[in-house]
Amino acid sequence: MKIVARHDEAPGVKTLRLEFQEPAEHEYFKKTYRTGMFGLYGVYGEGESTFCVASPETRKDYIECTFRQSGRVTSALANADIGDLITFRGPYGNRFPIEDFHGKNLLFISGGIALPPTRSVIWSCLDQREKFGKVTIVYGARTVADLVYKHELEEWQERSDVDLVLTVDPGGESPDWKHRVGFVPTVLEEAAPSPDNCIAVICGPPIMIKFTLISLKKLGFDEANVYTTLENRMKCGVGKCGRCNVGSVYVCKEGPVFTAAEVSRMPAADL
Amino acid sequence: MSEPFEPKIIAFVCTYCTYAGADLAGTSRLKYAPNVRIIRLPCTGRISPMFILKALQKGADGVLISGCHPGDCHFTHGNYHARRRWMVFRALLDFIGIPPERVKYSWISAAEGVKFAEFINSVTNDIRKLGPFEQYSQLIEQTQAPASL
Amino acid sequence: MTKILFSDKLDKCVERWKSAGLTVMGPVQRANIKTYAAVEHASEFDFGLILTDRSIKDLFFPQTEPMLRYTIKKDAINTDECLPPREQRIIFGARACDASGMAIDDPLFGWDYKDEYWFQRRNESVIVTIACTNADEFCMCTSLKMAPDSTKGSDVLLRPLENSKGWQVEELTERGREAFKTIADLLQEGSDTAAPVAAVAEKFDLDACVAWLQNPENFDSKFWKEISMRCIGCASCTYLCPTCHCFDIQDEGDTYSGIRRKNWDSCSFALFTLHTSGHNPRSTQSARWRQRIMHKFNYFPSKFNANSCSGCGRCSRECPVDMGITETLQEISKLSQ
Amino acid sequence: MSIEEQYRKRAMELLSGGAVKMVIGYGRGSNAERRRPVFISSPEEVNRLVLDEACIANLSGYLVNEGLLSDEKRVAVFLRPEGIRAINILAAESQLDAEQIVIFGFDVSGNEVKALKGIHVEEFEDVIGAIKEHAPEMGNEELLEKIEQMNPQERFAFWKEEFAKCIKCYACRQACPMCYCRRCIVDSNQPQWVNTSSHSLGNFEWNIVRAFHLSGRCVECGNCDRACPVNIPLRLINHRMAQEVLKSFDHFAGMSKTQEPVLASFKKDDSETFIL
Repeated sequence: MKIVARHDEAPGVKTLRLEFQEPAEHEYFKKTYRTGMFGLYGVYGEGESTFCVASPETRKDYIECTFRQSGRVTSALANADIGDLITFRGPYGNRFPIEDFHGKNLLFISGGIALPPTRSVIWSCLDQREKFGKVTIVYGARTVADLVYKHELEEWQERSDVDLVLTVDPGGESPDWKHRVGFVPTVLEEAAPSPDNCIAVICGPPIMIKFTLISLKKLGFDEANVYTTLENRMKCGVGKCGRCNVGSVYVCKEGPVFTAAEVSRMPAADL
Repeated sequence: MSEPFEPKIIAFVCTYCTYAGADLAGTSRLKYAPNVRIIRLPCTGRISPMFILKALQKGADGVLISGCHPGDCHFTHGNYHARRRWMVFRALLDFIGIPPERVKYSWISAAEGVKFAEFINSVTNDIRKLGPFEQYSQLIEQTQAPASL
Repeated sequence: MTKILFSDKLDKCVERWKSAGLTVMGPVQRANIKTYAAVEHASEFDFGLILTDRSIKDLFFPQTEPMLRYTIKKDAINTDECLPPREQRIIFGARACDASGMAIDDPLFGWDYKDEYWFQRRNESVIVTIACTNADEFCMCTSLKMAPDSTKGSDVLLRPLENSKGWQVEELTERGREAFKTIADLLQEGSDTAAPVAAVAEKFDLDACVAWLQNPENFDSKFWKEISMRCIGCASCTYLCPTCHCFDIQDEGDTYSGIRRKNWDSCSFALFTLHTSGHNPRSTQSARWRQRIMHKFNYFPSKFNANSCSGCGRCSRECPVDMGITETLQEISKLSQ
Repeated sequence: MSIEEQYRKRAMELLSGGAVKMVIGYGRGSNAERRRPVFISSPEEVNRLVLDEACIANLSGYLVNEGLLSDEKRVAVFLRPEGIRAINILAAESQLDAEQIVIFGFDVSGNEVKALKGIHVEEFEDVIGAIKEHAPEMGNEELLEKIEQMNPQERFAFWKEEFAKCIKCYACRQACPMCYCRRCIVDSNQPQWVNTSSHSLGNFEWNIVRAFHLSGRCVECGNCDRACPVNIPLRLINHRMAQEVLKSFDHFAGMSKTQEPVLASFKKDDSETFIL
């Protein structure tokens, strides 16, 4: 795939927009991709890395991916230029069943670099805004600089049909920060969205997910209405290599999207 | 007719002495064998044995390592440390079966442009005589083959 | 009367198979290691071995193999898939535990994406198993409800004769029959009795162990820490195991050309599951050992209807610190009483 | 009283008085010949300790397990002289505080187990000094001699065949008390110095790197050799390297806890005959 655009989101975090070179591959992607799925992005000589497709299922002309530069593959991806070719394998995994969300209120909760998967669902819903009820987004990062998709955050901020709650961890605020300060679960409890007819989608580091699930329970959310995505380390993406397993679940095949009810049946210590 | 064998040699040198010596050889218009690719490092103390392995992994027929004479190190004693390390690594390579003629060590100062040129020439000649490092290139080739059992 | 293959005919059989284009493999001792390897003559086989050090997995899923070759030019990436070279093989003298290990892994390599590397080799191999008449204290097939003469995964089963002059032949699959057709005239009908199979003591109560493992309460039991305290985190158990199948994908090469390879990997390494963020779902050695046991006797069976263990006992036999599945399940048996 | 009984008694006293939080020793293994490491933390369990001529593993590696010594409490450990040398090296390389280690020293000659007097690592310097002067036979001298006689091509071929067996299970590394790095060089991929794949080249490189990193640090306990599931004579290389540092720098690894690591120190008059 060809890199057609790249954008710095936060220190060390980049977004690449990729376009298909092979029409057949593009057709396959158009046919199969649904929000929540992931892919393996690769640079030959370095390897492949797994992250979600950050673009929504309503925009399939391209793929966007957002990642933090930290290892061998992500460094190579980060150093790739517009016009360079990289590989994409996928889309793999299951999806957020957004048609089941029709007519319901939506609550998106996300932390740090975990906004990309949530963003895919957010835009998939916002692009067909009329089908859903109230939309609330709670997003937090360690510091103001670590917030990703800053332009889109502004856009959501301005939209009257989206309720955006932004927060940064204590100590991460800048002098001109006008939003909240505090950890995501705490801020969520303060914002206290109603669980009535509401679907929650959360994505974040394991520790955030753990505490946010507790908060959602307190707020009265039913586990069956809470979705999350478990982005484990993966190599093959097709249920063979064995590293994404949590209990008997192969995250790459049966996930990465799970309801909180499904997650609660997994061995907590292995998450 | 196949071309006569020209060895591929990698030289790891310190920037303060040997690299300057190479420079002097150049500015003095001394001619020396073109088989050597020079890699400049801050100090012989920075020349990890990993570099030697990497050079062999990438198909070098010989490796040269050179730095300041004892006592002349820009960092006071980087070359003393390097000397011990080489002593041990050399013994190891020897024991594993990598002929000591393939990895050569020298001290060449910034003033020794002539010594540099002669050193390169003599090592190149020696390795040309030894021929390609076939045993090692077999190892490399085997990694390219499909897994047969 | 049964079909009998006499040992003195084996060299002829090897010849025959070779001239039919088959690579003949079997248990040998070479370079101070007992392993399965290709042979030229029957005399190279060592049927006296209770079990080879390395498992038969090596022949189907080698420790490293190229998946594809890439070359990169300015505006194109070319790739060639590197499937294993085509090679019809007969593996003569496998053990029942090894053969069944391969059958255990078939569904894993076959679900979703069908692993061509595995299935090409599986389809091109005939496994001729020799029932064991000897066992050592680490053998545990019977504890896994298998036996020294189990037929799972084998194409032909041979039973050693009591007079040790040959084997009774039992052809199990079409592929086995096909391979033995080539040597049909070298087989004889005879009434020689087969030697009794090895007596392998049952070491633990598998059902009780599985029930204990399935109980979610036991996941956080302090037992896991105690049993794995001495585990040093190497991969000798997983790499010698006939059923362990985890792998890594690595690129070797440079910006212009190279090879993407599939290498064995192991759940006992800390790096196996380490996330980019530094979070590690299985951050302790006890969690990793628990994963191995759980995977073999709880998770894998829930997906593929078989325990991912064929009872060869190599994990216990070769463990540098004398751990292994046997000890762990024995202890679980005690706990579940 | 046999040495086993003496040591059980001492373990009991230390544990019940709270002088140590744990005793790392040997227990019965899965068959008559095997002994396995055991971790005793209550006085009631001391009878699990076994001490006889089959106790050969070097247990010092467990001391650097993450978190074990971080509470500054003491830990007792059964050690043969090689293990005691390993403690010296770990202390010299700042991996542990020797004050925290209580030693149950012993040595085996033939079928006889004898106690080594002392508790702290400094008390064993004479024992170690004696080994430096009279190294015990390792049983592979003949093979070593044979390899030394070979020409480089033959040696290369010999090791190529041996390393071809390697499956990169890293049992040698994990079993070695000196391989304590949090992230081994083969697991580091930026840059990837040696291939992780277990093909002929990757195996060759890995074994060279391993041997080099243990040069002048190996105490020749044989843990790697025994751990290797494919029987590569790893100890031979380490032994050859130990000979080299002894010959070239008069360095015998693990003499004392203040001994300078051989490759992190130098003498101005070190030999340099090989340097042109």
